[in-house]
Amino acid sequence: MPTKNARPEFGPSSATVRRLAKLLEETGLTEIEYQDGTRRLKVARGTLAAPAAAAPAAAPAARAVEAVPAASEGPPAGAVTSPMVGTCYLSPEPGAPAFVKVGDKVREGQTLVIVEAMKVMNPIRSPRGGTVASIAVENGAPVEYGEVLLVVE
Amino acid sequence: MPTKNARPEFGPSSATVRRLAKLLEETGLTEIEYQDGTRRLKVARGTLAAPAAAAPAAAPAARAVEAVPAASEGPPAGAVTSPMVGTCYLSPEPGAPAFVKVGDKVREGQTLVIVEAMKVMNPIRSPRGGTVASIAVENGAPVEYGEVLLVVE
Amino acid sequence: MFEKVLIANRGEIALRIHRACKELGIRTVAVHSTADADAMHVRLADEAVCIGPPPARDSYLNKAAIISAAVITGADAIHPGYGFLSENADFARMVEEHGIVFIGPSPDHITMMGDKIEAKRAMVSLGVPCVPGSDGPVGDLETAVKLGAEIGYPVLIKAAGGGGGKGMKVAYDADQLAEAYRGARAEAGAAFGNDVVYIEKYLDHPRHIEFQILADAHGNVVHLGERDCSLQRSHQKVLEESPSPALNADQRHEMGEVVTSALKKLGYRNAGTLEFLYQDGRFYFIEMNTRLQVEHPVTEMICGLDLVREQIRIASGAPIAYTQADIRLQGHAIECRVNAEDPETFAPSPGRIAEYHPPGGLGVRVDSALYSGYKVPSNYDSMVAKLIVHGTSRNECLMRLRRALDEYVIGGIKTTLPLHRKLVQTPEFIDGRYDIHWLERWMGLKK
Amino acid sequence: MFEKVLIANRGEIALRIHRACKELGIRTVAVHSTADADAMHVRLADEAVCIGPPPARDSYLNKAAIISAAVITGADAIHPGYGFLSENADFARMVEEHGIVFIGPSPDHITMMGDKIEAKRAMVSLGVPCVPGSDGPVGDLETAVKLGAEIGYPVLIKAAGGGGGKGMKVAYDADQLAEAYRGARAEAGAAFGNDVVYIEKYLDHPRHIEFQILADAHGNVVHLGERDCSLQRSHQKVLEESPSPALNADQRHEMGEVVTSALKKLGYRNAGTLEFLYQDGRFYFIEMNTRLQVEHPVTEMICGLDLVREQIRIASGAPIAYTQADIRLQGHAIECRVNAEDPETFAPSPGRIAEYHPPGGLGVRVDSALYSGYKVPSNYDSMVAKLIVHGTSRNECLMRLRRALDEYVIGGIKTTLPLHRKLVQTPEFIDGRYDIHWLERWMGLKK
Repeated sequence: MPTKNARPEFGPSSATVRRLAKLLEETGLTEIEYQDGTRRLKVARGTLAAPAAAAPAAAPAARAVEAVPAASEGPPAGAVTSPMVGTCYLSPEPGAPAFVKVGDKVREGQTLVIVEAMKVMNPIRSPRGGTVASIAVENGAPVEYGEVLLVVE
Repeated sequence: MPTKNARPEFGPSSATVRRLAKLLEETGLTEIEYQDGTRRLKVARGTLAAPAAAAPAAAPAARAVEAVPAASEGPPAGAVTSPMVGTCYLSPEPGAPAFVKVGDKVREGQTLVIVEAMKVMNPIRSPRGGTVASIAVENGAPVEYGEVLLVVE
Repeated sequence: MFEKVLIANRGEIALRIHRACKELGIRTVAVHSTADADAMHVRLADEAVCIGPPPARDSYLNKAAIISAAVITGADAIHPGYGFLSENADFARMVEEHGIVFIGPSPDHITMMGDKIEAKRAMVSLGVPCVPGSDGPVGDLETAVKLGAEIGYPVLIKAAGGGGGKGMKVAYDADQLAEAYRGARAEAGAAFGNDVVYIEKYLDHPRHIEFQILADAHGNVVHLGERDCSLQRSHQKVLEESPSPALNADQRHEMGEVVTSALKKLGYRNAGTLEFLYQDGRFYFIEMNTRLQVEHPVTEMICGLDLVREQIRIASGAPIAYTQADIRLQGHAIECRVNAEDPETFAPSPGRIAEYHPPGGLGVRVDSALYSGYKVPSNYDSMVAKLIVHGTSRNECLMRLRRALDEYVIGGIKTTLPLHRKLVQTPEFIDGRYDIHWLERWMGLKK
Repeated sequence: MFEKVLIANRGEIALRIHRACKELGIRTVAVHSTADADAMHVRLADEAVCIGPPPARDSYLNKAAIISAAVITGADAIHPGYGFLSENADFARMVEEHGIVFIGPSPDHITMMGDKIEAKRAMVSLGVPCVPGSDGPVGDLETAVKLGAEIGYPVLIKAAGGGGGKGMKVAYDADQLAEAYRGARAEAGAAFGNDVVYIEKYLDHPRHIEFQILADAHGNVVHLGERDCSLQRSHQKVLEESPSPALNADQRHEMGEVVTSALKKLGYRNAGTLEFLYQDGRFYFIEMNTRLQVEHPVTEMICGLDLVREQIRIASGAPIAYTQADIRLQGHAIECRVNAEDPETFAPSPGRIAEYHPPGGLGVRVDSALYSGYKVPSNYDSMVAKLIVHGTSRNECLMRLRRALDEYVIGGIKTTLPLHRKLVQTPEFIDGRYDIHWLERWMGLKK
């Protein structure tokens, strides 16, 4: 029964919690924290059998480049990840159109993006034929090893 | 029943807590934290299978007087425990027969042993009538607070 | 040297004493209440004796139980730590009567310093500066005026029978004296039915500075510099440092001479601390603590001595093995007291420790009996850890303290770590510009 | 001073460097392999960049990946730690070519000291004593006899083309020389088809003693005393101490002068260590490490300096702010290397840490990136913690070390803590009577 108070019930919606719990399961994550302005929601699941990893929660250290969970948890299906640290470019040169955009059909071996490392331009080629489902990085963004660049399904 | 105070009760609603607790169970989560502005609510449940108390196993320290588990675990039924630190004597004076022996019937208030502390002899009386089922200490042994002296059933 | 020492305390200080004993090759006996059966020092001690139920009066304040435990375990000496029975002259006397050494001063010195009026009288006679005042009732305004000029303004007129701020007036100069004097008498008369008043010097922005001394049974007395403990909330010290940002080497040396000479004349023995208010370049004795203090580690960090070890050595009859000239105070040290409390409301927060990860590395020391899985009992003091940091300069010490506070993880309960993290970023603390009122004002607890 | 430093390493040394940076107000970039995504320094660093998969050649030895990470994060400087790329001149040069400061010596000095023959030649020319020998083939017995008298017995006759102990004979006096010389030549000829032999002084019971130096870009060089690292197993240091129980103040001073003067002439910059064999009152240079060493904390504990801070300051161009006369070596320090290994078989023991409880209190320092729940990866070196203890005397240090070892709890994996607990009880270690062979003999690994 919904509460009838003037002030609405304080607490997250059950549906949202259920949805996030499912996502935890699906992704193998142990925690999801979400904040939007002053609203914040966090769900967590300790490892059920193993002891809850008492990870030192580095007190105030905010990270500019966040460690990518994908690196340790495995990237999503169809993901094309960066084989190196560098800077990712979506087009062959400034001002030129992007190599690919979402919805494009791509062939195996087709260049998707370029990662520049040590002043060398490394074309990142599609490992399979398919459709570009999403592009995860922005033009000129720094990328780390294992970071998801785009998804080809 | 709603509280009738001008100032509303401080604390989350029981219904919300119950709902989130149920959600924890349902989803297998260990924690839900929710914040909206300055209001925050967190519910958590420790690992179900009893947390492995990561107790520092004091490496080589052997103990002469072992901490009595009874103190923290609760003594067995019928146990008569020492109300003080001291030395326990089973008979009124050296060479004399013991106050009681296993199998003796005892009355409530009958002296069972003596605990000497600060040179004062403190008779330990039976809290109930019954039979001496066992004697847990030896004559002249040091005893600590809460240590089981004997069992009267 | 002793074979076996009984530790008549709990928590971090019991562990601290255990460590010093182990490093001297002395066996330890932990005594504990039923609430502390799982405590770290109980686990580490060579022997452990349960002495009573959780309430302190039945366990850690139970003199007979503690002495019985010493007798049945055959301990040579008892270290009382701080708090509990550490300044109880009766206990010290009982311990001695049982042929056991009390690791502390003589019962007579404990008694003397326990009586605040007697302590002040003794210190005045030994040449230690105290808060100047009338030393008795002031019966008329003329005497008040005369005293005002002698003592120096501001002065405080105080009801003899009073308390709680009633019948208390401050005069900032001679012009205000008449009004303050009459006002205090009138208020005192109305509030307590007794209009007798005293006059003493009023300190409106003092620091709390204390001197650590060590004295042996052979007449040797040394001081180990001062500690600045001005950061207080509700008269509880929150953070201590040494040296004080307010003193220079000359002031330290001068006051050090005064206190060592006084304690030499007094025939004092073992560790002790003289607490002063300090304002405008002058010291005013408040009281003497005849025991180890919570904040002793900041002194250890700058002088390199183990104060508990020194206490034990002195109690065993050994002479102090160095002179004042040998003592070198090096660098700067700060201690943060970490309490199991809400950092905003200061409501106690006992409970089970989930994650526990103390900071490490160069110049960082943690004195704490916490461990992951330990349950902080609700029966005792809320201080659960001391983070002590040393650096070659105050700035280096501060930078190190910040990074250590950032590394410290205590999960499962609330602690005052967030308060310390904020405190060490304030300009006033960074500059050392604080008095005993500053912290409460900064926290918004006081105007 | 730098704004942001990239830490090109992992484990405890990455955390060590992070701490020094934070205490200087410098932001940190952690680079890590996928195996180290949960590592302590990755969690604490201001920024973290994954640079490759677990194998070190693809991550921590991947020069391009590390430099790219520095470029994309805008780091001013790179600290290489020890191991990995710390003594790789190519890497140091590449870093500099990208306009980033390499926190270490010049690439040329790294190259010079990386070539053991070149290093020895340089040291001889700079007046540093090396193992005396024939410096070339010895073609006949007469020359051998002459050299034997010059060098002093015992001497070693060694096959030029050899290895593995073949073609190697010791002569303890002139009478044994002829037989040893002929035997070595015969064995060398048979084993390697080449009977050319050398002669050098044979050290049968040397200690490993090394000197720590700091040199800035302005020609200032100081030494911070020595470390005794003679306790080794399979050429791996197990426990280090400073000062060495074998040296006196005059020997320390004299050798300190030799090494500082040599490095001043060499124009060396940043931290460095000269390793010597020491026997019968004489030093023999073995090699120079042009980087921070694992055992640097024992030096820090006795000299009060933060060596990583000094490295960073020097790399930023700042001059060393003190002279040799200002450096005071105080007390005694010991470091135990704790490895994730079976303490009997030394089989690696990676895995998840269950309980983790480091020791605390006065004089105890732990440098470790372990935490409860951390998984020690199987891909890297097995050293997981360093326990460093300081005391005013060697005896105090030893007593403290014992109690700290007894407090240290690392659950879930096997570690070498039990080995250290036994080692610190042996009479030979207590008396400081050990050479580089003693530990293996004591462990029964060697006759």
